[in-house]
Amino acid sequence: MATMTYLEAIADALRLEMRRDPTVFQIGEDIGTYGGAFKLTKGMIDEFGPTRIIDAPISEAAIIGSAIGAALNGMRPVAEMQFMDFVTNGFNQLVTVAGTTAYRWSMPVPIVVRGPSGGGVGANPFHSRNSEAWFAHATGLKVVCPAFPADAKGLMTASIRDNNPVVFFEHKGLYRKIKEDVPEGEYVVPLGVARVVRPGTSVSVIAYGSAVHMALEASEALLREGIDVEVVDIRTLVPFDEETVLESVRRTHRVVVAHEAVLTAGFGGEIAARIADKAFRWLDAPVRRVAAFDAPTPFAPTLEKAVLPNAETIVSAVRDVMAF
Amino acid sequence: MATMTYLEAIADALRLEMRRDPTVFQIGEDIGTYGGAFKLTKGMIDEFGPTRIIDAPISEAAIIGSAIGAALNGMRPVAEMQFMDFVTNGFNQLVTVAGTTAYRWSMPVPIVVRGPSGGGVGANPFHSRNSEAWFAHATGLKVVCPAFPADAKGLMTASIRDNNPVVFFEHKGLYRKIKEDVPEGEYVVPLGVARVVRPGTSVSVIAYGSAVHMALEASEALLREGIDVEVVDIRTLVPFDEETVLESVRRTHRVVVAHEAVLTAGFGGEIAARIADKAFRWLDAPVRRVAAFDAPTPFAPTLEKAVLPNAETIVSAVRDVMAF
Amino acid sequence: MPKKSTSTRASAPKNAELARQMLTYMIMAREFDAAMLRLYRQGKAFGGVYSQLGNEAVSVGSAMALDNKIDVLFPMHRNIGGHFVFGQDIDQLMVNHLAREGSQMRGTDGTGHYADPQRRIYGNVSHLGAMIPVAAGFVMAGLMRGEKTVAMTYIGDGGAQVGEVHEALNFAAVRKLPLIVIIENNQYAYSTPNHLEFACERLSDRAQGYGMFGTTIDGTDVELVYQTCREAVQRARNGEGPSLIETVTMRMRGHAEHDDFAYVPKDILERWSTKDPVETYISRVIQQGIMTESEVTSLRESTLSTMIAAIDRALERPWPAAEEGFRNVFIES
Amino acid sequence: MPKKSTSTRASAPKNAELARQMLTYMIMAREFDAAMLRLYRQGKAFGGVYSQLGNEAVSVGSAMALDNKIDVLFPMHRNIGGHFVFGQDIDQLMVNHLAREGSQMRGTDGTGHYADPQRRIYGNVSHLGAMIPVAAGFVMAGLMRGEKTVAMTYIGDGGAQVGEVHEALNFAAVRKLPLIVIIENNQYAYSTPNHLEFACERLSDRAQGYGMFGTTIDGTDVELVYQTCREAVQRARNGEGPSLIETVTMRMRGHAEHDDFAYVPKDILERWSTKDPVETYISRVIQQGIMTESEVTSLRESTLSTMIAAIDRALERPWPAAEEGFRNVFIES
Ligand SMILES: Cc1ncc(C[n+]2csc(CCOP(=O)(O)OP(=O)(O)O)c2C)c(N)n1
Ligand SMILES: Cc1ncc(C[n+]2csc(CCOP(=O)(O)OP(=O)(O)O)c2C)c(N)n1
Ligand SMILES: [Mg+2]
Ligand SMILES: [Mg+2]
Repeated sequence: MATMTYLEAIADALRLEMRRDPTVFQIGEDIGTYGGAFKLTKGMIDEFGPTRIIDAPISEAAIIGSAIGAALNGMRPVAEMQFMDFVTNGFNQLVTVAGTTAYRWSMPVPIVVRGPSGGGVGANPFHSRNSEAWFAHATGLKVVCPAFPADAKGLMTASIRDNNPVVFFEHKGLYRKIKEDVPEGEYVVPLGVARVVRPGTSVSVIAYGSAVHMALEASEALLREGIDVEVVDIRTLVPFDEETVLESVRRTHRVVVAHEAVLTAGFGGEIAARIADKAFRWLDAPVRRVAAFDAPTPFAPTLEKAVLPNAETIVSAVRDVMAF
Repeated sequence: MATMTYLEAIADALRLEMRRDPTVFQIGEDIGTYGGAFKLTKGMIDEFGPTRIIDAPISEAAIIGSAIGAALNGMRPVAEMQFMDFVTNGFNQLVTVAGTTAYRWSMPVPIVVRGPSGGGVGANPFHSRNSEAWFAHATGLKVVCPAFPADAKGLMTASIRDNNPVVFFEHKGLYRKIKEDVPEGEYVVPLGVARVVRPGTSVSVIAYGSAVHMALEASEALLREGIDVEVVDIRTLVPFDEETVLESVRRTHRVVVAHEAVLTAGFGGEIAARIADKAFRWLDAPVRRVAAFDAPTPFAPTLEKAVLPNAETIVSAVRDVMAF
Repeated sequence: MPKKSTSTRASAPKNAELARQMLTYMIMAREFDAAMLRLYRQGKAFGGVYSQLGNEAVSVGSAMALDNKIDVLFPMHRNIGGHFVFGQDIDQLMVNHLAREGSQMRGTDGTGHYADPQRRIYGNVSHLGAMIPVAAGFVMAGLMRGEKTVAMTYIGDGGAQVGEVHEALNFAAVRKLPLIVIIENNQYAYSTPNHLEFACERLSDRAQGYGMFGTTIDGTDVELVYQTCREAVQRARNGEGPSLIETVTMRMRGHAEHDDFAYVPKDILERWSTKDPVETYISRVIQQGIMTESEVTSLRESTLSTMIAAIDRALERPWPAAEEGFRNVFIES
Repeated sequence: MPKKSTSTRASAPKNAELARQMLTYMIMAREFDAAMLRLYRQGKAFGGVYSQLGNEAVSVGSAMALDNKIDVLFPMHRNIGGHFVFGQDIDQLMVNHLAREGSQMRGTDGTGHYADPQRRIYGNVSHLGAMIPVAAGFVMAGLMRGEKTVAMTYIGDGGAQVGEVHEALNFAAVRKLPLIVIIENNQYAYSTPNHLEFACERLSDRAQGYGMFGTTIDGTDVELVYQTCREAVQRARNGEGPSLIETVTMRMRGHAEHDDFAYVPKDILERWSTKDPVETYISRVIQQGIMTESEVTSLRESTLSTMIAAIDRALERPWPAAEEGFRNVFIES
């Protein structure tokens, strides 16, 4: 075990997989000499050289598209979006090409498209988006949203080894905020397995990414009120571990679904809908969602704090479903 | 009243608004002399000339982007995607620029991006996508999915007059399939108002676009079993008429949500989640969804029929919730 | 002999064999179209029928310039000739095209969109230009492993305006990738004439803006296409980077068969009909004594009946089983 | 006098006035940077601080070439000079930049992203190149109404590789739009040097591929920038379509202030320091007797204190009210 930040854990996974498998390479803007906008790939060009750490032109479609092509020719590329927001410029490559190739050609497209997403750090509307739901709705793409350093490492390893395209959302607010013990060396967390990060008996909070931390913070406050929250971190949106979620709800009978992305048509709707369908008879209260207000993520801290969810909004949602 | 197909009704709205308002113009690929891939704009270039019916290069980002710019300069452009699938090439313009401008600049961006979407007609994975949920999750974009000729006309008129960007999904399978009486002359159906297209007492089916017709067909079959289905056509996803939906569910106590788009993270999840939250105490059965299997829309008719929803899949979902 | 070619490496007898091959493939492409058109007229076609009438010299000449043991083809919707050059079995082609049981795409897609990795053919998607970055990445991977694979791909005079084409060409130039992009300028993009698609004189003028080799050639002359592409392949193989070749032709039918192309002035079609790439090459080959007129006639006839028979066999097959629709959204590893 | 300009319409006294104005705006841009840098070092800046050190001649010279009564500016992140040329009040600028109460963006965004329609300034978004199609559409709308509005916009040597830039340039050329696109080649895109961004000799070589006017000029010479842009404006106004102008400069600081730009070889910075656009223009203006050294010194000093005072006033304002976050996602009509 070694203590690592979320960012270090991701870098560790990348480095280990590149050492282990010569077909793994990375491509992105400023990831070489500069080491990436967040310094996540710092030093990697020294170890792996410019052939395997490729500083690309500002061309997200070419970055993702060339990764797809390289994957069709035996490689396992990892493509960085400098900010996940810019994936909108390579959107067509991901949803039209990457997400349909297995279905059409029965050929693997083992690419990972990764990068910092999310708000709460005073970036601006164009450096804060949480867009995971788009890709969950695209077919043929796996979608990963880790909340902890160890999971980030293990899920990154699994994503690189997966034979399908994976969109890997790193929350930039978590990069340096949390440290934890992370297994050294090879470490795999399989995609599609949720994790109960805090067992509880009163109510389930189903969350992912930054919202898991809001939920944990909320559960401490709620414990003082005698509410024992179970926090389930789904970790991967696609594939979705429905059973762990339903199992939790069947035990607690009450549920709040939380994510940082905007509410409407977010992945929380999917989770809530599955619960309302498949755990209906166990529900003792409405399924409540906590999410961002339907707006771009604003820049000024007063506004950003107002529109994004946080521990308090989860606390009040939980109180609501407990009071029902 | 005049009998019109869905396609004719949309064309009628476009023509009337262009006559009425000189700031309205259209831009798209092959919409001029050729009259569009589906002949929807046929003859318009003769009436309005090539300045207002602009045959654009194959550049979806330039088409949508220039529409945004023209809107900022006082016009009301209507941009056609030859198939809605190709909006992925102009995705960034819609979600990054169009959908955030009002919020940032307090300036109206009155554009309509319209085009044929949906499957069931033996097109292929790249000519059949239902992508409305992406835009519903983007913030700042209105999303319209008409199911009937009269609604298509009235909603198109409202969309053109709206001061916000509207993404208008026309179901290509409906273009020439259905005819109905459509009000002649100016006709507006306000955005954000759902419609009970078939009142019923046993169960609510909440749907939009092609799924409304599946639901109507299903309700005929179900009536023979003594199940009286209420079909609610939400018509616009954003803004969403929550009250009409909840009101229906409060009366019937049972609900099925249906759309042609793939299930996971589709707009059906949003609808189901709102019902599971706000109509929970009225629900007598799980909220079931009917949607496409999570795959690209396949080409061969056997496969396409298998993965897309239809009247029978709605029938069996309704039976399930009735049997609960 | 090619009009504008600069050099030719092939010796005379080898040239004769090459000419015979090229003509054979062009005739295959032409008769494939004829067979599909017949199917369309019988109301039996499913999906769009995109004729390549007028483009045979481009698809055949360019694919012939590759080494199909190491190079790869990323064809477009008017490049069926290249499939033949790369050894596609006609029955398999028809089954894929018509999406019947046994298709490599299992019915998930049809027409020329499929990949046949064993034959080094990587198909298309509908979104124009989307496969050019992919082709670039394919050969980039080859370079990383020290391989000499060259990729040949295509885009139309309309599709060349797509943003991804720009990103891919620039990317290929920066990384000196062995990629050849042919812009098939057949005067129209669906109904849209050149002057509404672009305003430059020649689409190959864009090459300079990427720092790559560019040229515009007559796309009806198969030997010129072949020679120009050979040189591009040579440069690519030598590490001299990508090439952009504009081939000038005329789309002699509608965008697809549902389109009556009334928007094309008749005199333009008449002018171009004298430059039919198959007919002119037949004349040349006969003139040079490589084949006789009756050899050609019987080749055309037998090719057409082969195509029709293959279509009939494909049509006898059922549609793929419905269950296929639920498989392979993800590759299970 | 501009080195490479072909003609000059302004008479001598008018030229002196023009020079004085241009220098004033350049000094404003320079001192704006100095004030923001000071703020950054005090740890009081919020969001990225993007210096335009080295780009003053481009932003001022190009904006000066427009008629700010009818033309529009679509600036980028290193074009603060243009805001001054277009009459932006310094207090308002600071309030917008620092996203305080009273900002035109209500706190929803900061830096130079805002639009000020009254001053005919249309801001930016972060996604590079995304506003070029928008600028094209803006002037297309003007043309439809018979107006003569010209739009001036900018993109970096890195951003020029974005697909949307290609689509917009081609679109503008096809429709002969009065659009001027300046490629600010400041040698780096964040940490990425030119040779990893593109492989052409000059980025203006791309103009020919669109069928538009293109040229590459020294971007440190404000009069040359002005003159080149004047001619482009003239052409645009006359219906001769868009222009692509590459201005060659050096980004004299990091991408933003958090970046120590260690990746830039020191000798390159030294070489370029002799070509500082503000310093060289000051010398020229003094040499020509248009201003005296002490006039310039006091102009710089007073400008800096004006900037600092405006920043201080902006910082005294509270952040915008939280409620603003919930407003205007849609325009209520
Ligand atoms: C990105 C995109 N936009 C629109 C279309 C619809 N479309 C299909 S083919 C076509 C015309 C293509 O013209 P061109 O590129 O010249 O090729 P050609 O068919 O003439 O060979 C269009 C507009 C598409 N397939 N992809
Ligand atoms: C589409 C897109 N991709 C990536 C980024 C991240 N990014 C912001 S500025 C920048 C470098 C820009 O370089 P250049 O275009 O040369 O402009 P400069 O900053 O040098 O003036 C990058 C990569 C972005 N803003 N937009
Ligand atoms: Mg064409
Ligand atoms: Mg730069």
